Amino acid sequence: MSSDKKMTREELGLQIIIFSLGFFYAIVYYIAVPGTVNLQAVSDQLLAYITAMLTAAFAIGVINLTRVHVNNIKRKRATWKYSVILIICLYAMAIFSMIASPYALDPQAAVIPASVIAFSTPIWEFLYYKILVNINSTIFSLLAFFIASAAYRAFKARSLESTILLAAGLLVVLGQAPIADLVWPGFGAIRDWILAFPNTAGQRGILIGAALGILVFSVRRLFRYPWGD
Amino acid sequence: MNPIDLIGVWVGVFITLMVLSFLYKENPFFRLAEYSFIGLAAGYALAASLRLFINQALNPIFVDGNLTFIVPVILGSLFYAQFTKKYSSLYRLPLSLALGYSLGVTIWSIFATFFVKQVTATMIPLFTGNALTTFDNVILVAGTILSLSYFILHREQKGVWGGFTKIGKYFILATLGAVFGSTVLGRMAIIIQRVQFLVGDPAFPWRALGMGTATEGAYAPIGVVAFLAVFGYYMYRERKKGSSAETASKATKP
Amino acid sequence: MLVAIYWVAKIAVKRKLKTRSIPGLERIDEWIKEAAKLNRSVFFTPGTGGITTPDTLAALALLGYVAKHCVEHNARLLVANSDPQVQQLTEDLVKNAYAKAGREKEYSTDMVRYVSTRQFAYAAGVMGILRREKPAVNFFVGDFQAEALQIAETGRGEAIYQFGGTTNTDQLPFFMTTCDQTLIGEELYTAQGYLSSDPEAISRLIGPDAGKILAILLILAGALLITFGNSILIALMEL
Amino acid sequence: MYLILLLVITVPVLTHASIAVPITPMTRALYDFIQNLPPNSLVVESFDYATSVVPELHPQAIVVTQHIFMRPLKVLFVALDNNGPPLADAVLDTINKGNKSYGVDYANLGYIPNTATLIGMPSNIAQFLPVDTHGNPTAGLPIIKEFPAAKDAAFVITFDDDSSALYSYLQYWQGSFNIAVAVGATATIAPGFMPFYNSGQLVGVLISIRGAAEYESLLNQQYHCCLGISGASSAMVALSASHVLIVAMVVFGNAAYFISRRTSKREK
Repeated sequence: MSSDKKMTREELGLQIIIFSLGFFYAIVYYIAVPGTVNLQAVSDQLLAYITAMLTAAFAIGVINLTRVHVNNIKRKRATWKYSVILIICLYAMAIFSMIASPYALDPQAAVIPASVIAFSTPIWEFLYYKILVNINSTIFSLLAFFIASAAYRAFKARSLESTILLAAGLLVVLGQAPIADLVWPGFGAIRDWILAFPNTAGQRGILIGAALGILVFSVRRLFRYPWGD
Repeated sequence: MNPIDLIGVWVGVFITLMVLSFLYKENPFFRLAEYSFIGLAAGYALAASLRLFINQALNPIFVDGNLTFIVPVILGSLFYAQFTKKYSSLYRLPLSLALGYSLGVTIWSIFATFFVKQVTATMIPLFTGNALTTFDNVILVAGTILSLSYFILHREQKGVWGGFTKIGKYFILATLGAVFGSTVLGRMAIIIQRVQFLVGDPAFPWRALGMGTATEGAYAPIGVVAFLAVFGYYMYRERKKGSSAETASKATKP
Repeated sequence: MLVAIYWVAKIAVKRKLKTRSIPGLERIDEWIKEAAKLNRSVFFTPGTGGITTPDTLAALALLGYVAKHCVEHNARLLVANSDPQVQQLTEDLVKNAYAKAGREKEYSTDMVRYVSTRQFAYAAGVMGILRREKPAVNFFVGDFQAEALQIAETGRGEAIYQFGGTTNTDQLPFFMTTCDQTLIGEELYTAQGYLSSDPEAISRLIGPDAGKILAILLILAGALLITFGNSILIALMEL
Repeated sequence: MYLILLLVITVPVLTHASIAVPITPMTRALYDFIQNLPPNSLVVESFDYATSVVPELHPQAIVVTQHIFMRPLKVLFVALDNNGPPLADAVLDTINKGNKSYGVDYANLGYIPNTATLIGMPSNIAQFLPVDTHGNPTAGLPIIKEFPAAKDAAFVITFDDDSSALYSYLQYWQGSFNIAVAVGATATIAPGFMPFYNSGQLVGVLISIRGAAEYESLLNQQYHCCLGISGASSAMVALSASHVLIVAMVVFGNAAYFISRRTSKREK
């Protein structure tokens, strides 16, 4: 991370690219000189190129996964049987998604026969809704258990600091349980107040601080990006 | 009743319980769900990003006839250079372009949206004539300033200054406690709906999640019982294996 | 305004000011040594952000440091990624760390693993890695959403040393409650300055500090002005 | 501990126990606003959530849509998340549509692919969203003939899971065209919206499944209907129970902590 290290020629070239593009996009929204080149239009066009360039990397992730798991299977590593399942799921889903999902390549059935699409649609729907959506939701729902155990462990009045965390957390939890409001309506009001004032103040402090850190960090990266340092 | 939806419900129940079994311990059922999920997600993402590539890069060339888009496509293909041995660092070229762009936009937007907006939003009257709102506003302004002061690094947090930063830290902790507390609500909503699914409750949005209708859903508990039987058998075998391994190791000991 | 920040920074650099420390940074090295001694791996993940997310880039800078020390102490490093381009960058970083020590041969492709772009598939993968491989240290620093607590609680359950950091205020509480050390908000960006212990890097931290003082003064002035019914500062800022 | 939590949730779900839900001011504000909209106003509902947060936001979408359909209002459905359009269709399947007909009183315009479209809609809907989700040309729909530009909308509500949708509507629709905005939010992001509600920029905020339950009971108070339509009310007992469990666990944990600390002190 030290900046005294010499850049190689290749790195220097890349740095010039990073700097010029970064500088351009940092200021383009501030300058609008009437009558000259429309910088806004240039920046939009450039953005379209960059987006197109990034979309070209669409298969990187799949290549990585395939490499790792085919390797697992070849060397019969401990979890190789699961790797076989992963690879099958990956390519089956890719094929059916290209035929029948909202991202289908040929939704109008111009090249792919309509019968193939009709055959694939229920299979894709099964893979997507019955399997993928369910795993996704259930992994999400694990958080309910984790948040409970985290609360149990972390909300302890060890010091003044942890007591504040505990108090704010518990008051908010109480304020949003419908039953607590029935016991004493004040809980809801306290929760709303905590969220509206102390919470907003703390969030702003964190956000303003972070914004400045990000700003300085990004400007420095314009001058030197540490490739593999 | 639709038999495919019925099978779908049972498959969904099995999968749900396979994932939940992780809470007990890491086991082959969870691993199966984990690996198939990663596979399915990657396959779906491949189709989605291929579609995006066609829309953003190929359509401009082949449909609109804008040949300049060939340049970004060639640059983008350099990302794949990393998989070769000889030219692996070529991928840095397109990446530099993307990095330059994103750093520039960050520099521009972070200042406007985070710094200026948050600072101006905190410029509120410190005295309003109403005791309650005056108190609220003072808390907001003082809290923002104090929690910001906690992040100032060029001064050791001692003495009066240390007192300020300490109160700032308290504000930050109160914020984190509040966010923690309010997140509990959402997480509970999600597990409640999972449970509604497992017991086949008609209140579960069967239609919205593509799980057929409540008619098929009502049979979900059968899936739960079936899974518990399978999982129980697995645990029984594990225990037996464990105990036999134990006796074996005892036997070898002199 | 930028000029004002620069100007305050200039003054501050001249007067060499003492800095407060960020707790926990100095223990990174210790933890890595400990991991090597226990013959367990060191786990690092930069979260689910892409290369356009500042938090991710800050995390990569920290990875550079961690990788260097892992090579130095012979600890096995394990990196898991969610974004394909971040995967490319991290591969490069780790490979280079080995190359610099002249030990390219020890680098293997399964050290840096791509898991999934999909949030919860990534979470499931990381949870699986933590439970199966039981690393000694878990660095999860960068841009995280809901998956943060899944990773954190799993790590906690395996009694792994945890080092977290993010600027996302929605997730920060879960870092604070499950990690042994957390970089809160801006500390994620200033951390590298400390790690590189050269005086020039630390003096560079003065920039953000000057900005903070400026922000405090602006808020105070603006709030006082508006109390007396004058909103000129707000109008100026919104220009 | 995990098992207790599962039990505490499962029992109320199985028994369908119910509980009266106190109404928070933010929910009431939204309800009153929709109740007092002048007849024949245009409302836009934006479905900006992914399937993973269906538990939190789908019930809200159901109750709000039901309310809008019970009043003489016209409504357009859009989505800033590509999961949105089918979710809007699912909502329409769930609710009682009364005598409203597609194309005249409501239409599902589908996914808004980019910010340019969002910015363009206030001036011309048909130009930026040429077809609806049924494949009809939007320009031919009676509702679009009546309201060709979204700037004529009286109100937009976004069901939002990552705050970007709300910020877009605040910036491009409210900032430029002064359209009233409300949000149905997940519990995680809702705290961040409090400043907007307090400053009057938002006419109301629904917080997660609880907001939906409150709204459902408001509908029930006025129209004596719709109880249980969204499934939110029946989740309230389980929700209360799980919250109480967490509080109890924390109290118990602290008691244990203090006792152990006291005994360890004595040993010294």
